[in-house]
Amino acid sequence: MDFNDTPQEAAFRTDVADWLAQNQLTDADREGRSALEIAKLWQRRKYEAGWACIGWDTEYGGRGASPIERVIWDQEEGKYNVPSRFFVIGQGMIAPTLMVWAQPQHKENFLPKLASGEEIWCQLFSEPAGGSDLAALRTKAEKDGDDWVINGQKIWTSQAHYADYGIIVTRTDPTVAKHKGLTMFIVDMKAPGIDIKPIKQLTGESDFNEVYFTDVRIPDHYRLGDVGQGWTAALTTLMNERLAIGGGGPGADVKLALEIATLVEIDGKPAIEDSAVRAKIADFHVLEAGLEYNGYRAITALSRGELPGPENSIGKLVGAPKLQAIASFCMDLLEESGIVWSDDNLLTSLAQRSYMGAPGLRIAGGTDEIMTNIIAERVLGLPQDPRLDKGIPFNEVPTGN
Amino acid sequence: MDFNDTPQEAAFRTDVADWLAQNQLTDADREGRSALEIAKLWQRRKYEAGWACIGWDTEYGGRGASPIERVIWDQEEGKYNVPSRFFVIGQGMIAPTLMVWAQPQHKENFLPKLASGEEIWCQLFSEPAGGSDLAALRTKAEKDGDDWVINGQKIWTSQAHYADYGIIVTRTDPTVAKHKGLTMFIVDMKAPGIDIKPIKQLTGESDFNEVYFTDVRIPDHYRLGDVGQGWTAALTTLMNERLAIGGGGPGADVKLALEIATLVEIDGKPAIEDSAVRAKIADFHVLEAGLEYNGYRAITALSRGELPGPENSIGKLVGAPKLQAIASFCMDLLEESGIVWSDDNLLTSLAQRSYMGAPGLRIAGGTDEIMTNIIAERVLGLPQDPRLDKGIPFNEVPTGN
Amino acid sequence: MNFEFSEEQLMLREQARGFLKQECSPSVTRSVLDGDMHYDRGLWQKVAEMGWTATTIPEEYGGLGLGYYELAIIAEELGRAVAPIPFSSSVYLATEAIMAFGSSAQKNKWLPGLASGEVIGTLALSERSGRATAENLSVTCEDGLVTGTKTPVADGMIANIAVVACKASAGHVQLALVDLAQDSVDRTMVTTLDPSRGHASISLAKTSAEPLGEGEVSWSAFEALLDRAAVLMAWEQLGIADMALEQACDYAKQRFAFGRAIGSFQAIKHKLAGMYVKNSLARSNAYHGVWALASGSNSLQLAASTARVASTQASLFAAQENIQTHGGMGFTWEFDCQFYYRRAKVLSLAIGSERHWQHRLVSALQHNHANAA
Amino acid sequence: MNFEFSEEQLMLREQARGFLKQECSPSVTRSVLDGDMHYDRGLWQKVAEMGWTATTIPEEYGGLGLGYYELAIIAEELGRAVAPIPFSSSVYLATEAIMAFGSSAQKNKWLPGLASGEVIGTLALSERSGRATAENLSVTCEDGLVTGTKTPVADGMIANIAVVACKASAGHVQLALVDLAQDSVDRTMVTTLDPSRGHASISLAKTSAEPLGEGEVSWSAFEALLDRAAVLMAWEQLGIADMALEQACDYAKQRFAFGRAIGSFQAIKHKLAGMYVKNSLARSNAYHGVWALASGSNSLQLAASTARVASTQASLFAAQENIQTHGGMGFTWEFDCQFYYRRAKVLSLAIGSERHWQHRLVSALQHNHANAA
Repeated sequence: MDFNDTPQEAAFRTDVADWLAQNQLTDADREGRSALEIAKLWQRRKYEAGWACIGWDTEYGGRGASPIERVIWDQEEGKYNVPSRFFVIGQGMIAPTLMVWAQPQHKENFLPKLASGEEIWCQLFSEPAGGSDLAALRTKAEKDGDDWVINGQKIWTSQAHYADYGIIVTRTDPTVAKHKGLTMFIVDMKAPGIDIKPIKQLTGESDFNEVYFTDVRIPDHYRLGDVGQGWTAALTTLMNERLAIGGGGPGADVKLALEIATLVEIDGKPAIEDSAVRAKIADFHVLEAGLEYNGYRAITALSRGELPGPENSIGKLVGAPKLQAIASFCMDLLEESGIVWSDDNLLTSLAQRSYMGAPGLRIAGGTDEIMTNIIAERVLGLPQDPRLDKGIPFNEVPTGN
Repeated sequence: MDFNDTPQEAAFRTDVADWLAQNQLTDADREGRSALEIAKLWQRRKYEAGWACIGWDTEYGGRGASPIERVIWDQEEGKYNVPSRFFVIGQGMIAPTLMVWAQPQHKENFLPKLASGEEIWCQLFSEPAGGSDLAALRTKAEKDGDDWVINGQKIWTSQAHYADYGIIVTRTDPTVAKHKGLTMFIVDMKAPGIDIKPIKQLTGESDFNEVYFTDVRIPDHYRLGDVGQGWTAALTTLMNERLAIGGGGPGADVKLALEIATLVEIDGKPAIEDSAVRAKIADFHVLEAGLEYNGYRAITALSRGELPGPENSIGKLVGAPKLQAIASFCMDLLEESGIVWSDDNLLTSLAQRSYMGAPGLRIAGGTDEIMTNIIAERVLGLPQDPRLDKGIPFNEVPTGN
Repeated sequence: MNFEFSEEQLMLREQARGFLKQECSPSVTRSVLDGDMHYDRGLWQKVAEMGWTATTIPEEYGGLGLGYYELAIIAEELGRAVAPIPFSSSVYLATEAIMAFGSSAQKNKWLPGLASGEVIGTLALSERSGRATAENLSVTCEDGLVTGTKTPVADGMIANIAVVACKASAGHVQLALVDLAQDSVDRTMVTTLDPSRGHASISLAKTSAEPLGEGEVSWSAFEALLDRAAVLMAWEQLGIADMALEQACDYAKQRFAFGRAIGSFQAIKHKLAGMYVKNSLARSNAYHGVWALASGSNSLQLAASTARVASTQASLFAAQENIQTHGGMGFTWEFDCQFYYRRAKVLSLAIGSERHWQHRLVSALQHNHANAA
Repeated sequence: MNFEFSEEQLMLREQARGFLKQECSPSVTRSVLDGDMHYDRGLWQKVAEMGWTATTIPEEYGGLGLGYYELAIIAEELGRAVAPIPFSSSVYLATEAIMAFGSSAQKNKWLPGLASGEVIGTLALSERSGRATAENLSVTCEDGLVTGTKTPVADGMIANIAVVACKASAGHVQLALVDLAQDSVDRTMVTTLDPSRGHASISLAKTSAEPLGEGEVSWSAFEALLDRAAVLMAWEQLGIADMALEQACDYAKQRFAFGRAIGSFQAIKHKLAGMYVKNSLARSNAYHGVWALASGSNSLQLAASTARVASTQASLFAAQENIQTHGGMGFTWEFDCQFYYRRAKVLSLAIGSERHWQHRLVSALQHNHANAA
């Protein structure tokens, strides 16, 4: 066991650090550019120097780097304030799907543009009728000549309003069992018949969209996998989603709790000296550190050629409720002023943002309950619940409506 | 809302208090008598004065007292150190069952002897194959002339080794659905063919027994309800069990935690001044007080003629885990000496007894999980789990063996 | 012994529930949440016309002279409706403070207006991060002039008067009654987690005020006032907790996944049963709390702290898991789940956090324990 | 970066697990639990023959000179087996104390025996209810004579030597090395929650002892010793947590109710998933703990406290819910569930409660936080 770099790793880290130091974004780069434009500029710069998606094969614009090298890159790049969120879905979840399921010409065409940041992609899976039960989706795809005609509605689609392409799972046969009648396609988001409506979250922000499809035509060569193989293809995406999402980004954490507990007083003494405050912060740290070292163990496993397994569900399952609990705890430390939402007070606003955002994290990409089920069934090997929707035609599955 | 007695209630309380003061057990009474003998002596004394099972009709030896009067009696009798546990099952659970289901001559014969404490009864429901799934019991009852012949095994039977009679649920028809093929009987525990083996619990004590039945004959007039009506009859018992068990008797509670936290020091100050200790004790008190006032609300409902409902499951569901948590907390307060089991130290031994006993309370009379399901389905009206054992013959229900 | 509300009181509950269904549908709360109003004036007037603001005020001051059982029932219903009105500030706090400490002149001057709802009152306590205490109060009161800033003050943008906790020149704590219609009063709106209840930062510069009652108010007397408010707050929080549970149950029964209502999955049904358990323990503790308040029991501190802690925990849990039960839709602006999530958190910090009330609860336990020993 | 045990270390784990399956079946633990032995002498001898007691002792003192990774692996396996032997007392505590503070004479005198298992050592710290601190130690050491009572002392009935925390005449804390084979030593057996590990009350009356090392041992140096033991204790607790989880899973798969394996009910499967989550976070924290111990990292206090708190919480939860998952049978003497329930609680209080380690954890966080600022 060793946290230190091997000589090769150290050398690689130096190369990365040097390049980043010399090529980091300047104020001039940021001047007058939107967040998306800045992100694309940075991605393009990395791409041209061979530092984009370094884990990918060179033919797709990567450099075939090892998992550890990817971690080193992320650690070093993380030291700079560079935007990356725009590419998480495309590069982290969709590209791996294309690599497995797309036709050769599409891999050659799309993957380099995904790596260079030239094109943004979105994922069109969830539907109003299929949330936790993703495979219950109803969006229809019907063959018409060499095309497929898509009708239906998707929901919770991030980036739909500025995406160039998306991958969509559709129902091509409602008369067979739920998981059997699905087919996945690449869809051109600029195609006629696509209508995009933003969803306002309880945070007031709009990170997601509803996407309506009316007679949208998709050429058959955009199909990913065979007809009826859509669920298998979707699992490729979902498995990588679990890796991509992880704990759920920046927010209220032990560090924030410590800072607030050091500033605020309880009975005339710093709150951090209060025994109850200490006990809670300790418990939060146990979760936070446990997740961090879980991550290192996972990376080590990857670097030994093991495939990422369902145990990766833990990151989000523990991370999202932890975010909610720490945020609530931080507000409590502030007493009545904990409810004041002022963006000029970074401490409180970070706590409140996290408090309002955490419920979404506990749901998006698999609810706490779904994640727990995955661990129970796929890690511990416990039996499934009785499946009332198994082995019967999809259009005969009870829907309650 | 009023915690005080009405004039009538006050008068009743005075009568009760006076009688108890004049008739309480003396040292002479206790001298040389076993706990059971003392209990029987006290019960007989109450019976002869008309203070036994005061809620029952006079014909059965009671005095038709109201629910509130019963509470008043329990409060006043509770001020004296009198044994009662021997009669909880017989008077609290079985008598109500006999009142509904037994033939008149058996009510006239058995109920007064239950009230007087002359006869002890036990409940023969649980089986190795039917724990949480009580109705999955397999003990066979086959008609032979005017008798029924019983073969099988019961488990978790309290008092079996000194009970005079019991009520037993048997399977009289394995070819119909699980709940349909059951029949309940009175059984003479002294009858030939009954073999009783005590069960040693992890506490080291033996409060329960296994009871084996080999060709035990029961006359048909001992049948309680019609053939196949056993489950309905059993529900009468179970509904009263929930009332009888409640929070689960004496043990580690907030008072104990307070005493220990006042005696033990943390960092040179009484532990009770430690903020984390206070927070936990507060949370325990919220549960304890909530249960107490739940009880008063239930009694008020009873006194208004409402029937006791499934919400009474809360007592045990909250009480048993609370007992386990407080016991563990008390041991933690004592640090390493919390593990020392010395009967001369009442504080620690009460905590440890509770810690070891609580797991049993969380299981006996319905596990936490069963109680939670009861609340979800019968109080909140949420739908049942899919029932794989529903509507198929019992002998075709999957058993895993 | 009778541990239930009277028939009349239960009828009042039905009436109140029906009234608020009519007059305080979710759209009313939503319009305040979405808009830039600090409260719903129309609803406030109707509530006042119902006499709710006058509930416990003696008839000689234009009140109804009813008891705290009635007020608790109204509090629960206002919680269920997430009503966007300054009821808790004006009734549980300002009115109660004046009734508890005010001179008869002050009562004559202010109680009729508070009873009729024409006067909105509030309590100004918090000054900074952390809890205001007798030691750290920085707002001063000298020769009837109050100076300093209080923030956040619930309903501070719309209140006509404020009971301001401040430090007198002599160093003791004083409750100053401030008429907010003065030039020296500077209010700025404060955005909070729950925009359906306005909050303000109120700065006072030598603002004239009269001491409430005889001037000096012991901190323990002030905390006893908060005990009384805590019981009523607990009932309001209980209303939120029960509504969140009811909505979660309804949704779990009609939303299907994997061919079954999601309410048939134990992951959901046991979550909801857990809510029910917390709520019904909170309710029983709230019963005891209002009994102690109405009967003037000397166990009020324990009863109030217990009810407050129980309702805080129940409402936060129910509001949070109601969103979770609704899944993605529960996280949208369009659904009402957010009302309970926001209001539950804000109420849990008004008049002191869970931590504060846990400590106050244990202090009462220690007191009883010492007396028993 | 490599955050996994080496091939050799993983082989050692397989070997240790196989050995204990063979030599420490549940019946071995049960016989000590049921009988009046304080440990299983035969198992102790075999474990010593395997060289486990010699793991981290330098070769010059008859040890194997292996590292803490190997010792952690052994600790986990001993936890899984609920082994009824004085390993933690003799190895994590006594041996470590002598290696950390002992003079070379003391090392020469005792380490070979500790390595071979012929000498059993223990730490005598606790004196009364509550935690022993530098301030409240009452056992004294004057001119090499120790007087006072220590209780409970794990494995105190069978130990040959004890490292006794006491107060020197000068008032400073001292660790006294006491040969327990002296007439002035009075041991009485102490019954505890876990009879499969003997405990004693040890009274010393002017018992001759030698100060460990240079006499004065700062309390912080002593606590650093406990940090080291805490990492190993955490691995032993982790073994208990994982065995409890495995048994619960096995039972949930084969026990049927309502026509299904009980493991197909989310009430059970989500309970077990919850155990798994706690256990795997504890495992990752234990990895970091042993890395900090083996690499001599200056983050040992934080790493050790975190591993200790995580393993304490995971093992208590798993042991408790394993019984619950087994239902009535889990509550019988005949089933093994009780082993984990008893041992988990006893280990959670050895070398300090969850509370103590939570505080020590936060002290380390504060230290880092202050340095970062």
